[in-house]
Amino acid sequence: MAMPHDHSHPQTELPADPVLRVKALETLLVNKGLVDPAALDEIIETYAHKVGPQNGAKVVAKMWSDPGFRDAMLTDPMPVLRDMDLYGRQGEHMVFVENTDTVHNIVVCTLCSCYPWPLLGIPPGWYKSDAYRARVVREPRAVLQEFGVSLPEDTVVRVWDSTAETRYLVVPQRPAHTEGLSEEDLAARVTRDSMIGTGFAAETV
Amino acid sequence: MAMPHDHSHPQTELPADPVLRVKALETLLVNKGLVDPAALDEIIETYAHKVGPQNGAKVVAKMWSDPGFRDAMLTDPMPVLRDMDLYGRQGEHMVFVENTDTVHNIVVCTLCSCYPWPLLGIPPGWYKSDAYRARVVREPRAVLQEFGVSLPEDTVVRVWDSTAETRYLVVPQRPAHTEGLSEEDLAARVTRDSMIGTGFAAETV
Amino acid sequence: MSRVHDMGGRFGDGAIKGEDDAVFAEDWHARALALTLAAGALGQWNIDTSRHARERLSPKDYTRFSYYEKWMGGLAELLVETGVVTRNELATLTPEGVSDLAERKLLAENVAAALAAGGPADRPSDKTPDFQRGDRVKLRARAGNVLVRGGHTRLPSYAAGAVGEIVIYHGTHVLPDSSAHGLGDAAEPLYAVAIKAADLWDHPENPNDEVILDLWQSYLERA
Amino acid sequence: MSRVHDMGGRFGDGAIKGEDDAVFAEDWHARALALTLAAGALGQWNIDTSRHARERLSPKDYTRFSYYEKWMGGLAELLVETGVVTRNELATLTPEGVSDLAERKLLAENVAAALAAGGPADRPSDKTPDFQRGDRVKLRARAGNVLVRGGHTRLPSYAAGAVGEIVIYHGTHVLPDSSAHGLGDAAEPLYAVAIKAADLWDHPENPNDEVILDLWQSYLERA
Repeated sequence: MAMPHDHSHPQTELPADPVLRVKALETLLVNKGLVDPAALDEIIETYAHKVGPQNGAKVVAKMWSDPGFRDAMLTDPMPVLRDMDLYGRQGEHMVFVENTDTVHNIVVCTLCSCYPWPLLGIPPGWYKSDAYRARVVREPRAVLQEFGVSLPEDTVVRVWDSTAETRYLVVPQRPAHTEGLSEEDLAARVTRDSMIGTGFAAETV
Repeated sequence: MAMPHDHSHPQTELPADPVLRVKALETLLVNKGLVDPAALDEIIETYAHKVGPQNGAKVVAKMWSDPGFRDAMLTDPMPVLRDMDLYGRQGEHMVFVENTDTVHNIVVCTLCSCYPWPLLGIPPGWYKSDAYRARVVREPRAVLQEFGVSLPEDTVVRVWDSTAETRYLVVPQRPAHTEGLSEEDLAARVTRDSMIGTGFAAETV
Repeated sequence: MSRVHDMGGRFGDGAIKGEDDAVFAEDWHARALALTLAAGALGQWNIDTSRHARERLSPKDYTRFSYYEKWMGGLAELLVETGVVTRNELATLTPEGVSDLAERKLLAENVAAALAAGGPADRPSDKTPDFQRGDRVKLRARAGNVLVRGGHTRLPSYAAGAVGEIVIYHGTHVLPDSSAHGLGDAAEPLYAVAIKAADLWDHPENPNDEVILDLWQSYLERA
Repeated sequence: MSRVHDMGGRFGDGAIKGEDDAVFAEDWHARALALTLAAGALGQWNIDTSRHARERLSPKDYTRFSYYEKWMGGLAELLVETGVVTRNELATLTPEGVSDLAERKLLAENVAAALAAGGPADRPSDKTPDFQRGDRVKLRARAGNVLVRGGHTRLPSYAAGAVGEIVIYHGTHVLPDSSAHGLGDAAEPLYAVAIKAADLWDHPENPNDEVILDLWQSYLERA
């Protein structure tokens, strides 16, 4: 009864503690001349501090403020995003989906963890959790309740499962009483969760 | 973000070590007057030493030897099994499926671990394993190879997935050169695995 | 898949461990089995309820637990849900008195009779068989419980939506989808249905090989 | 389900842990992400290969691992399979010399440009779109790879066999089922397909709610 079906997995060779496992792999790859530790620092710096939901918020605020820009983002966003330096890895094919009085959009990747990195950065832990991936396609309203979001029964919930390289970003509804605000002030209302669809834009700052 | 979806599980209250977990549950139930430790000993004694594949082997050997008995077992086995004191829990609805030159049968329970207890006892570990449950319906021939069993391409493999309370027992082919043997000697050729379908009856004892 | 126990056809599980050939590899395995049977004899749940209790373990627990750990997890679940044991008793392992069910305790001298008595699943039913041997049937498209959200069912996902042929009529049997949830036996015709490997898998080992499942009439429609 | 990563619609997972809101809850999470991107920059695999490497973790590992443990598991798999690192090097953590790929090492000064360059998945194709917005389509009955047994696919099981409506045509994109296995880009038309909750689930919260998936033309037939 030998004959393994799948081969045994290389990762089983590595230390059990994940901290040591990462360190071991890094050290090996650095010693083989394949990885520059400074490049790792630079990647981390990029996603820890430079690229994050503030990028998406800027786009959403501009869509709220500028009808021509909004039309462009809804019809052919990639040239504009390139111009704004918001193109890049995991954001090569953006689609903006607008919430309205009758439609609420929410984004997931049930098969892994696809997410629009150039606009939202790296996804939070819960977005990558089994519970979110398993449940939100089947019971989005129950999931939204856990995020404190209640929707009217006659609002249609659209759950976008990111199964290809297309990345979806939710354009939340503009909060009331924000007519006079600058794009910068509006952007402060656009939370990360509102662009995933698990929240609304903030009524107050 | 409270509102648990499924309630948290009572079993999480119990000790992490399974040995202690079983002991803790037993002690609690005994102290509540719900379980008799001597009854547990009796159940274990029954399945450790009294009820096992020797029961099924006796039936198979008789089917090989007695055409009338074979017909009864293939058409309406339960009255006969009751007469033989081979009726009981997890064997209330037996179906005997015969291997032939053109058909090889094999039994699994993909959803849990259903198995004909009165005739085969408690299933071995591998029968209850994820690997057996997941694979044998999709690639029975690869699984059989792991058990050292090769079948001709033109033999049809029938995998019986025990999804109801019906329990299947494979009647292996009678080995060659066993014409003169007594039922008792024949029974010694009938291995447990041959009645699950992951083996043949023994050519020699 | 409805839940993670529904693993037929799954890829990635590796070789079957032939060395795991024992009935009871550890003493506590036997004890866990016996304890489950003795607790079941109190009559507070049926086999469908108890299967569902094990299936409701979280996917993480179901996947990491050894076989009899699942049984213990399911048993703890059932004991608390049926009120046989309170959650506090389970947490403290201190009984709050003798149970009202104590008179139903399975005694050693009754074990042999209890195991021999069995628990047949066939029941009279006013549902008559719609199909007969040789009929082509299509299985329900989704492996889910239509009575109870997230409920128990015995239709494996790998076969959902497939077309097969009735090979045995078993009579009328308790419907687990109902019985597991206290909704009654709801007995109905049960059939063995043979499905060609070519109709189940993208890459069958041999297209003429078959999987045969026992399926209730309400899982089936004429193909 | 083809593999255990394909968990959409699964029951039993419990509440979503709102407290797990961090991008990098631990320093090593960030390091694991960066190491995976830097190793990917060596050009020895593509995004489909790397997704499949994570999916091929055993069900037990996939289920028990935290997110970035899966990434590390997948990375170790890829490094050995592509020969970038030998199994012995991995086991001993001792390099057998500098790699021939060292000249492709991603340098710190090139990180920004590499991330900004992205890796678009649209490709020219001689396959023309068979469907247009508003067309009703039926999804492939099984969520499996028809090219490679046990191979990668992006059709989730929960949607297999369902009927939906084309809502967006995305152009022609790399087919992951081919690309993950070194069989070429095999680009073909890609669509967003909306499926009513009532057509996916036995007990939808609201029958008019929808799930929208991106699906390749070969996953679809006219309904």
